[in-house]
Amino acid sequence: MKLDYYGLGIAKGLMVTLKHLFRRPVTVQYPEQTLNTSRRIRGNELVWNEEKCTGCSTCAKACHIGAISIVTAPNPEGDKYPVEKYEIDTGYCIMCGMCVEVCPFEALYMGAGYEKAQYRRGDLVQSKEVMKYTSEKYVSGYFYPEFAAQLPLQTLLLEKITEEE
Amino acid sequence: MTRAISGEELAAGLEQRIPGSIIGTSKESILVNNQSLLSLAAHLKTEPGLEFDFLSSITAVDYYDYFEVIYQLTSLEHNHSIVLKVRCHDRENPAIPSLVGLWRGAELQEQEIFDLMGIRFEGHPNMKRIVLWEGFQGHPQRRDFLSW
Amino acid sequence: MVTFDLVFPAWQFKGLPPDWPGGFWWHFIVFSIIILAFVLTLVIMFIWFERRTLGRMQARMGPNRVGPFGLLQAMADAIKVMLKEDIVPNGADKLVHLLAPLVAFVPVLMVFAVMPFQDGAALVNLNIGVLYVMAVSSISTLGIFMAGWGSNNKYTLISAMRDVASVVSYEIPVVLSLAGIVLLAGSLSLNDIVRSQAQSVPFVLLQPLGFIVFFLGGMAEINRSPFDLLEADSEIVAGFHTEYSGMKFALFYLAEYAEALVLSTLVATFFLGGWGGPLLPPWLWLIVKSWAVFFVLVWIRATVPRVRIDQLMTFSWKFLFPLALLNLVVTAVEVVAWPEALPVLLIPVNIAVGAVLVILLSRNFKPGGSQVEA
Amino acid sequence: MVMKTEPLVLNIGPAHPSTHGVFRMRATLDGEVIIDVEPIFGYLHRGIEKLAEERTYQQFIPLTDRLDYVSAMGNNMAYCMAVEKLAAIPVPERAEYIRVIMAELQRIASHLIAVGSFLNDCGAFMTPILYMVREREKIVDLFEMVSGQRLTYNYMRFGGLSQDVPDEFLPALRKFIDQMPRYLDEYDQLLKENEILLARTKGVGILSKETAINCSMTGPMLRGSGVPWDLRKADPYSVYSRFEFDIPCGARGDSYDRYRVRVEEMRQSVRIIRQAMEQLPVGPVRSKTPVMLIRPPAGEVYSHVESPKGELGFYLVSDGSIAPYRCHIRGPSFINLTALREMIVGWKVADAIVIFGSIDIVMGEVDR
Repeated sequence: MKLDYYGLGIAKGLMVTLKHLFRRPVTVQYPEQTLNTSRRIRGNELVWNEEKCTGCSTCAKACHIGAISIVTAPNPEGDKYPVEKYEIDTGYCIMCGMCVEVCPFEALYMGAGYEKAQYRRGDLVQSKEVMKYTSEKYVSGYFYPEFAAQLPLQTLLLEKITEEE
Repeated sequence: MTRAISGEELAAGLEQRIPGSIIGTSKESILVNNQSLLSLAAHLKTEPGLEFDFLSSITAVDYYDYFEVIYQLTSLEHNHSIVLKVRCHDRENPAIPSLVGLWRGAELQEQEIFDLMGIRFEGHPNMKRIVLWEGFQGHPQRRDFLSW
Repeated sequence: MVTFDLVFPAWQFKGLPPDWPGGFWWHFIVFSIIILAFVLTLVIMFIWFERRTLGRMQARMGPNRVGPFGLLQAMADAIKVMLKEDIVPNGADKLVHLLAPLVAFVPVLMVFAVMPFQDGAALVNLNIGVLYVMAVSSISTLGIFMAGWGSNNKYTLISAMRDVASVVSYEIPVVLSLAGIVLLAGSLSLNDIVRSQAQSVPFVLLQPLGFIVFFLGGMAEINRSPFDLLEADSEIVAGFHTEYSGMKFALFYLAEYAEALVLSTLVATFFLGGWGGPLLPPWLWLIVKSWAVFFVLVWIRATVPRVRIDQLMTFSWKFLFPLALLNLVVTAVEVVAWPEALPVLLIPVNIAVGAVLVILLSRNFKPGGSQVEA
Repeated sequence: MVMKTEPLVLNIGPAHPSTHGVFRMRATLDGEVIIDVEPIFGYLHRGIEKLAEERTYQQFIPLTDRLDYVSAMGNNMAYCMAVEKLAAIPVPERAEYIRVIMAELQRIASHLIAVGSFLNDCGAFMTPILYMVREREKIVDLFEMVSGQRLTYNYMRFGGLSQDVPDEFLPALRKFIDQMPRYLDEYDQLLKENEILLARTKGVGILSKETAINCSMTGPMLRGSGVPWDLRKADPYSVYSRFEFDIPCGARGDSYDRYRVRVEEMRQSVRIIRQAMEQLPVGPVRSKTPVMLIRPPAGEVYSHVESPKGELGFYLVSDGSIAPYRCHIRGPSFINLTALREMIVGWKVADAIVIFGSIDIVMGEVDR
């Protein structure tokens, strides 16, 4: 006769939950505490480098949603076309990063910000003034290792919880 | 490694058992006559040495002139596979026999093809739209369906 | 010291002198207020405690935004719930739908009428207290059934049916398990039961089997996990209160936790010595013991999955019911054969008998179920 | 006297806590017993196959993330492999290894969700799923590190990966795979032998071997029924043939077996990752392929991988242009629903939820 099924399995489970009562919770209290995001984060903004952009619209072609609209002057100035309008509708954008990947002149970067929610859909359209690259701008290292090196290391839950055996 | 049986090799044997069933072969597939699809599939499923007991996937492709329905068959026992193709030239009211009786795995996939491609599978127990609603006009997976 | 007695009666209050003008009514009013305050405060504390403890057991924090440690969370929820729209579904039986939360909540409150907070300090010291508790507490089922029926929803109906089935089955083992206590204490009055425990040992040691049956059966009756079939959120959405919102929902929520409070205080009273205990004032002992019982309820809820309706029935009829009967027989034999036996001797005997019976009866357990031929 | 009773038609879904998305079951009940059930879906149909025809090959990669969104890496890999087979694009060795690591991590993440929500469906109040989501969070952190996003990774490209893994990835991964078996043991301790769980799942929703094969079930469903069919062994793709691992199988094909198969698969995945890390070569991660447009030769290809849910296949037809002529996706979740009726009928409502949970579907893949 096998002595089984009299509640030992439940008791084992109860021990696990009891053990967790004395462990630290893993919750992060978001607005007060923030974690460092990945160095390659694809945040919901893009950063556009006016000096480097030649107006070739490769990014617009790579975008499968058609969220990038770009209008350049008809005549080139030197070796580039002056960009008159450069807009990304982040309401449509799915942050796939294809535009950044294909840019042959390294003029478009993902932004590292992720708090870009707006109250109106129209406000989601990022114009070239908003996106313009400055040295202070917090730029993600997606496809740009030199930017990645400047960002802080990502906080990993893996390292945050250290439970001794 | 799953061995892909070459179409020619298989067709040679099949032609003797069910004459006139195969109208074309390629390196990995056999193109089957519409009428003899059921008997040929039953043969493939039960014949010792072949025993294609597992129907991986059914697809339909719209080539404008005809629809092609593609069956990916695998044998779990012998670990080999073959591709079966059937063509359907009628664009207005395309229909081919259903394989639900042999492989029940075909049930939802045939229903989906009917929904998106408009090919009617004769003998299917529940031939109605599956992902789109009843009353939807047209079949969106056809090449001539205008998406917007 | 009359005023002090009136304000904090539970400290020293033993009932006003019978010659006091309108003595009974004063007693009635004072204890009604005490019971209301006791139930409402403790229920709110229990809600907070359950959410915090569950949170910590599940590696998260639980409510911690409103007030210190989230203590005011229940208040905030109450305010939110009161401001919500009261929705009555189309086709609902309006009167039944309206009455259901009240019928579910009021009996739970009524149970406390016989609960002794201290020696003799109860609204009424009924000499049939145990019967009263059992009778009154099962009325809530009616409220739940009314909610299920009156909501005009299939999920609520299934939930109501499940509840009636489970309460009808579990009432029997629960009452039988209390019979052992009554035999040992020689009285049906709750106060006498506590007093006899204060004289010997808590009955959990003398009646381990009765304790198990009462605790598990009680959990099933108040629909705590793992017997929370009637609000099984993964199966029937929210069960009987699917169609309730606003204040009516709040009453159901309150009733649910008040029932948990009833179970904890009853277990504390019947098995853990009630108000008896050294050092601390007696009413605090009652709260501490109830709290400990409630912690076990929360702990179990955090761990186990839910049983199925037929397994719920099987558990009652094939496990708890025979156990309760055997327990009654064993206790009766002990009381008749060795009326003067010392607890020291009876404790190991009873625990051994209990363990053997539990293990033997667990042979009935069969994993899985049977498919019904369609 | 004969009591006249009527069956009750109960709509479970599309907005129901345990239908894992917008799935709907129209169940006919006799009391608590289900006498008929009809699955109804399409609430999340986005026409991904049609969208593929209107996009270039590259532009479709981000959309594959949205198929089975709890295993986006696996979908990326399946699609990229199909295109590589079609256009004969070579993949560097290091990329193959990293792909395998990602796919196996993703398998663990997906199974964690599957097991967690299955146990949640059994009624264990949120505890198992919260523990498992905690582990998944660590995996998602790793994915975020390499790809920059936490759910829709868009990490693989034709001929390799979009970028090499950062330097801090491998130490973190090693730490994770050292921790993981311990946590798996803890989850087993939590519920593996729990009597109530055994009562709820053992022998419930039995799917026989023959039915499983006939209904084209794949993945843990098929293996739970005792058929040791795993494409990683049966038809080794990528570099899977170089690793040593077992195929866990169930005996009876009940819900408990499927749950156990998933847990054991997680252990095997940890094993594979450990071996892959040891063998990981250095070198490029992307072969010379155009970033924007590729034009595969006309032809057709069927390529399948073992995704966490089962056999995920891509059938691509190329006409030599920049966009696929036809892209068919064999979603394992979709086809695993074939035997739903057979498994559920005759069981009670509570069992139906458990059985449904043990199938582990993701609506993004069912409706596509």
